[in-house]
Amino acid sequence: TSNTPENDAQVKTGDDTNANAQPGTKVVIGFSAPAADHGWIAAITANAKAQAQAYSDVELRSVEAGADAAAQRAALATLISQKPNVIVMLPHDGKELNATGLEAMRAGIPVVNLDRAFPSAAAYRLQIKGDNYGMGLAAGMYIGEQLKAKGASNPIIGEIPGIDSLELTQERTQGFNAALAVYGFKVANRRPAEFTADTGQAAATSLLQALPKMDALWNHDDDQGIGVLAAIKQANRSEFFMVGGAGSKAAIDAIAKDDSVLKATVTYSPSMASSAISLARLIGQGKGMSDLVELQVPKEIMLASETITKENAAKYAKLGF
Amino acid sequence: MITEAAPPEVRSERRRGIDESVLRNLGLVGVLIILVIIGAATRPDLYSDPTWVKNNIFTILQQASAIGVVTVGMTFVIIGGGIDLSVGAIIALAGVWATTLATQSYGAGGMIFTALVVGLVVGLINGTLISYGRLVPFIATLAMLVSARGLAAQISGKQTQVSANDTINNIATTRLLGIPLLVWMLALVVAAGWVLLNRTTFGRRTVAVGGNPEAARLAGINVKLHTVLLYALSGLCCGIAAIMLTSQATSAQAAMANLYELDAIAAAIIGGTLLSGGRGTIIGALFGVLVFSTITNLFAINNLSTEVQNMVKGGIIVAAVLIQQFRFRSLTHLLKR
Amino acid sequence: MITEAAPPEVRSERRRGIDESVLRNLGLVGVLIILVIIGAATRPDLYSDPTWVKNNIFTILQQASAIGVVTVGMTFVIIGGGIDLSVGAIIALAGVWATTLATQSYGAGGMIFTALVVGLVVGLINGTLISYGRLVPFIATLAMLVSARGLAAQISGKQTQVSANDTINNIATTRLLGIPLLVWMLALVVAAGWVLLNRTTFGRRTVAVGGNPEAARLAGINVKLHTVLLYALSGLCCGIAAIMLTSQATSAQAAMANLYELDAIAAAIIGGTLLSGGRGTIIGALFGVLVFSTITNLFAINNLSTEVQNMVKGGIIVAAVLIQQFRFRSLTHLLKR
Amino acid sequence: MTDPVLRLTDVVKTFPGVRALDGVQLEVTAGEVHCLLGQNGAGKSTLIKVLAGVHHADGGEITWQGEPFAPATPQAAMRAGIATIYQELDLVDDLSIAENAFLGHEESRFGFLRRTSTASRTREILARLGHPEIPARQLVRTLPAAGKQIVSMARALSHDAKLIVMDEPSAVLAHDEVENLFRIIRELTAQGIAVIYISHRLAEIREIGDRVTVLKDGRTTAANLPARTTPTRELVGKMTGRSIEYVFPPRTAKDLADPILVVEGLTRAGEFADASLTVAPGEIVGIAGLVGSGRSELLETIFGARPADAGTVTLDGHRITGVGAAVSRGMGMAPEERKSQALLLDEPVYKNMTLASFAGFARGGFTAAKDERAAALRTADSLELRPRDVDRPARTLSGGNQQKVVVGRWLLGKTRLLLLDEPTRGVDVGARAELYQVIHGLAADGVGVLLVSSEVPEVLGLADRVLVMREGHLIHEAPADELDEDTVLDLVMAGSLLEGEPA
Ligand SMILES: Nc1ncnc2c1ncn2[C@@H]1O[C@H](COP(=O)(O)OP(=O)(O)OP(=O)(O)O)[C@@H](O)[C@H]1O
Ligand SMILES: Nc1ncnc2c1ncn2[C@@H]1O[C@H](COP(=O)(O)OP(=O)(O)OP(=O)(O)O)[C@@H](O)[C@H]1O
Ligand SMILES: [Mg+2]
Ligand SMILES: [Mg+2]
Repeated sequence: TSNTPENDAQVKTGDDTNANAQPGTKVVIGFSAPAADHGWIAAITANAKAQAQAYSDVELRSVEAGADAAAQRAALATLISQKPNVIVMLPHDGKELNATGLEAMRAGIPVVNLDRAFPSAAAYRLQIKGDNYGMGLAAGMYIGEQLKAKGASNPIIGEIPGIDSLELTQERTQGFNAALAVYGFKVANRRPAEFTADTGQAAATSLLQALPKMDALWNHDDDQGIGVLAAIKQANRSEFFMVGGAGSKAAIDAIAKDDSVLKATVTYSPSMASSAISLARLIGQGKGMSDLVELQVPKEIMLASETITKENAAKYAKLGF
Repeated sequence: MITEAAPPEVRSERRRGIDESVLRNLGLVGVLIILVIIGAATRPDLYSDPTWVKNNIFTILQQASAIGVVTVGMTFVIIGGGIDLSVGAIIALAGVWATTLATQSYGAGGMIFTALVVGLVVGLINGTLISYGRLVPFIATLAMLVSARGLAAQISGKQTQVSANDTINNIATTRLLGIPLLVWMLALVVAAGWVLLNRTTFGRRTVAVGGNPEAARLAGINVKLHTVLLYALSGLCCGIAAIMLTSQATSAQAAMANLYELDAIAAAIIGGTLLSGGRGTIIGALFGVLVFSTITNLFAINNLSTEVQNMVKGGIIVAAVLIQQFRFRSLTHLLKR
Repeated sequence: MITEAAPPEVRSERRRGIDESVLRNLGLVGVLIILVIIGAATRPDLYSDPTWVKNNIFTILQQASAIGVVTVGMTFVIIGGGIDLSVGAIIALAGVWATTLATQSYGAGGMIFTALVVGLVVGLINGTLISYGRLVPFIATLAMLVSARGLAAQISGKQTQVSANDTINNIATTRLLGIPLLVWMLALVVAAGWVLLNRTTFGRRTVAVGGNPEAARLAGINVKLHTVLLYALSGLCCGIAAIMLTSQATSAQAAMANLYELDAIAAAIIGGTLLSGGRGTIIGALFGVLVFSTITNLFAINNLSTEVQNMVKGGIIVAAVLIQQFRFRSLTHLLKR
Repeated sequence: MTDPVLRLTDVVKTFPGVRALDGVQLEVTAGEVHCLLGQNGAGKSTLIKVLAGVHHADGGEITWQGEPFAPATPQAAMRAGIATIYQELDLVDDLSIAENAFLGHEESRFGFLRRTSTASRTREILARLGHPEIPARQLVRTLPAAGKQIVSMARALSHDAKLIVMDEPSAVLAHDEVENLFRIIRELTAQGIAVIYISHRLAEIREIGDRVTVLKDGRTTAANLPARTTPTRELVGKMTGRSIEYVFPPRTAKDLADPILVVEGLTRAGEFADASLTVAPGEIVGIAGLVGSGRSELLETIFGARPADAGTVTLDGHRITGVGAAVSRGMGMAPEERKSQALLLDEPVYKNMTLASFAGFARGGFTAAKDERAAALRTADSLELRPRDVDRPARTLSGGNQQKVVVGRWLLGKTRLLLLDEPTRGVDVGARAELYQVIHGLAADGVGVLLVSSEVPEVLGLADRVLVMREGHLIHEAPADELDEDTVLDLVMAGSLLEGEPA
């Protein structure tokens, strides 16, 4: 998430004991993720490419999908016509690309859906999801616990989500609200940003102005969090603590150093792209996951959202993106 | 005193007058051909397969269909001296409204009716604000953009609404005489737009209202009412586009058709419509849309990364306009000699 | 033959001429006051604290600072008969370029210099394409928008680039005589813009070039060169804004300043600038920007949800323009009697 | 005489700060040509706009065919049978001639145009106007100003009108075209249609007019004078409140120095060819010719506003290749079309006047508005600008006063060679005399003047030397006192572009 030159992707390197790591039949994997000038999406694409590199039997054909669902549909149409063995896609919007998933499956190409679910189960072979609701839940739980420990009775909690019209944002907010409700707390003010640092700064500035005193703040995204933290510094505020989201390297470093209001972040890791490529390879070769009894890869996998704090930051340092 | 034949200059004047718009369009056809040649040169494997080529043409046309319909409406508004920044938002509102569970319960007819009426009504509001509220079109439709997207988000609860109606969803997959239904719809709207602009009093008055509003008023045209109708027409086109897009995505959401306003305005202008009003062609606007969707297609088959795509796209747009101008100027030069 | 004293009408005419733009601005001040009153009425708890109110004013001004600087440049371009859709993209490119590790190694001076030069050069390219390439401004700057954002993404590797330079980052926190540095910068740019437009030959040429380019040309003004300078000016303002934004966000990225073009154009037009060129005021544009950032502030302190915010915002914009027109018309009416 | 079809009593119309009409009386009878005479800004155009439903009178009474009449919209006036040819061309450039003629009352079936019948009806009207050669389906954009004026007339004739109002229809027409216009007017009046005719050319009024009403400062100062017999002195007196002793200042003998402007073999394909001429300091050179003979194009090319295909222009020995060079070397041009080529309509008069010279007033890039305003006021005085207010927007000036602003622009600053294209178009008699004085004054100060005018007497009266242009060629050159009007007309008339070559 920063302009540090070494940008090591999250890759699972094969260990020799795993039979699945041995080269098998060649698999052509088609890959498509939306274009976004966002660290998380950039990391998704980078991870997928790096993981494919790690296998000698995988050829990755990645098609960039422009700015919206329509563009991605067009890109996938050309991809399907090239008949890859498996398609891995992070759809712009699961519902809007459901028809494309169905089309590929009907053409006999197994589809691995990354992150944004298709409503129709026939539209995918495997679904790997981050847990948006769980992410909100984790953030809410952390904040609830901390505030309860401080004995706050009627705390003022702020929230800075990302693009508000996205469903994933809605899910995160729902999870957050559900967790706070457990403690009898609720959000006092919510100012959406757009997943970028400059909008994060603007949203946070507004929020801080609207809440002259605050106890806790959840910012959904560490990338926009750069701006949020800047705004907090500019407003000279420190009476509250903040929880981030996604788990960027910069955020994890800041938590470890413990020199700002940022005390924790809840993960939503782009490492799912690496896993998706590994599993797509197995699907293409007709293999299962070797630790499981089943002969085939399961249909759905949901990553757990983990909470990174000062205590465990060192462990996660390598997973930051 | 008077001879029957027009003096030679006068006739050449006239030939040139007709050639102006035809040449412009020819220029755009040239740009399209160049784009296709680049496609064939970079991906000979794909272009050597005739079935693929045929399908690719349909893909390009289908991609162009919704934005093409919007551009027809936009072209009218711009020729009439206005601008409509709310087209994307109208599509979103119409699409979302048409796919609420309540609307879907009325079936395909109810959904289509809803989309069209929502588009029309929003267009009428735009037009009324501009004509009778005397708001600048830019501001009025910008305000509408913001409001309509907000209302769409409210109605949809910020969720993507899935269309469960097969009739609607099948619009995007049906073919008629081997040609996709969406392409037929585009063709129909373009043809209707052409006739409306060039062969009806409404169209001619549109040119007058945009070209010289004072003259239009002095000639007894109700400029305000006409302006309202222009925005209503644009809204109606958005309603049609909303159905087309909803069918393609089998769903609608508040953020759909994002920035369509920019694409539609750009296509109209590349097609030779004056942003200041009073001049424009429907066929040119169609070519403008096709240039954009062919560029997108070219990028897709060559799998350019988004950032390279964007860097190149700006260059292609500039080149396209320059080619068009070059052809235009040098040819009229030849004709003049 | 000629009487020495001007007839009485003459003087009243002149008074009215001045009142027109002043009244428009007064209208916007009225709108601002109404917005503040609504704020105070809905959140008396906050507004009863003078320190908070002072801070709030600074917050509003700081939020307005970067877009305000961009709007000054945009106002010049529009008055000069053009439009610049690439401002947001120029900010992104300048910001990203200024925060690469290589640039940061030259320190704050190097970063500022880079941002300004990038802005200026992109502006010069815009202007050259438009003046000498004869591209329509809308298309040329739209192409630049796409290309510059693409290049910014390429340079940044689509990553958010953090500024490690404290001098830059401190711009957003420094205060001078109790007033934030960003506000001083905005004030300076607005003042310079006002002088440039109203008191210099450059400003006079701008009005002439936008009002009637043919007349300007026949009066010996180098219209093409002047047009280039206008876009360069806008680019330079974007470079300044890039520094301001980078300092505020302590980082830059390819998607920053998204849709600033729409905001800047809207602010200029609300402030009384004619989209067709030839007329406009810098002070009005500033008020336009302030109206928008005050609306955002009002929404924030009342914790409105995004969708309600948007629905209401469109209405407020329409109401603001209507109020302004109403005041304007009724007051001139009173003056007439 | 029969009962008047139109009667205006005490009509008042105010604009913010101006009483444009301040008690106008007018009566027009069927079948007569009623001329309106008045200085620039007297209120003539305002008056006819009230009749046409464009403006609404603030007071007074209008009766039309015996009924009280107050048209709310232009449409209402047209329906009542009043058609208008406006002073400013009111056409839509991107519509065809036929579409312009029938704009607002198109021939249509279910909203679809009947293009063939529209075109043939337009052709009929054009033929009636003496221009069967103008193609009805051609875009108006391609027509020169004179052609557009003919389309405006065609539009008026396309209505079934009982009164046709013509606001300076002859301003952009050449001699032969005016004859044509008069023929039409006679046809109309023979059918009992009344015509209100506005012109600043007294000769025209004498030829076509029946009765004259004179306006001054928005008031009727004389009504229903016989057009043919009222002495000029009386008409001018009622208009201006003073008498004009002479029109053209007496020519003085000059010893001419070497030419300041030398044009050699200048050519633009399709417009003019091989034009060579010189102008000496202090000399006034006039170019006579018909509309469409290419005089404007020649002037604009000399000025550097159009690139030449061949030939050279030198000013004081320096090649002129562009407007910038021309202006900085002291050349100035007052173009033909004031609205599209010269004026910033929303800007105050003084800024329009100093458009070419504000940089000269400026100090270090900062403009000196006070000096500019003062200089503009001086020019306004010498040209009799009415009202004498340099702060009002140019848009609110009457047509003739706008023309004065355009010419006045080049009286400021250090102009050494002045190109004037139809400088007196729409300017009233009094102001015209002032303008002539000013031009002579300039020449006396050593400024060279190259003048284009469609009014032959003006060229002959004002110039020292006359060039005659026909179809893009300079065909004759002679000192002005060796030519008379008939000779020039004969030279010029050998072929008018608008009419085509004689077979
Ligand atoms: N829209 C307007 N707003 C303000 N003043 C106006 C407007 N139109 C005309 N006037 C003023 O009304 C007066 C009469 O103008 P009008 O155009 O009727 O003169 P005119 O007799 O037609 O002159 P000309 O011979 O120059 O055409 C002038 O003083 C003019 O400045
Ligand atoms: N009836 C016509 N139809 C089409 N083009 C014409 C017509 N008459 C003239 N033109 C074009 O206009 C050009 C010259 O017109 P213009 O009227 O500017 O000449 P001019 O001598 O300056 O006349 P004036 O200044 O009196 O109007 C010619 O090159 C010719 O091509
Ligand atoms: Mg007049
Ligand atoms: Mg001419």
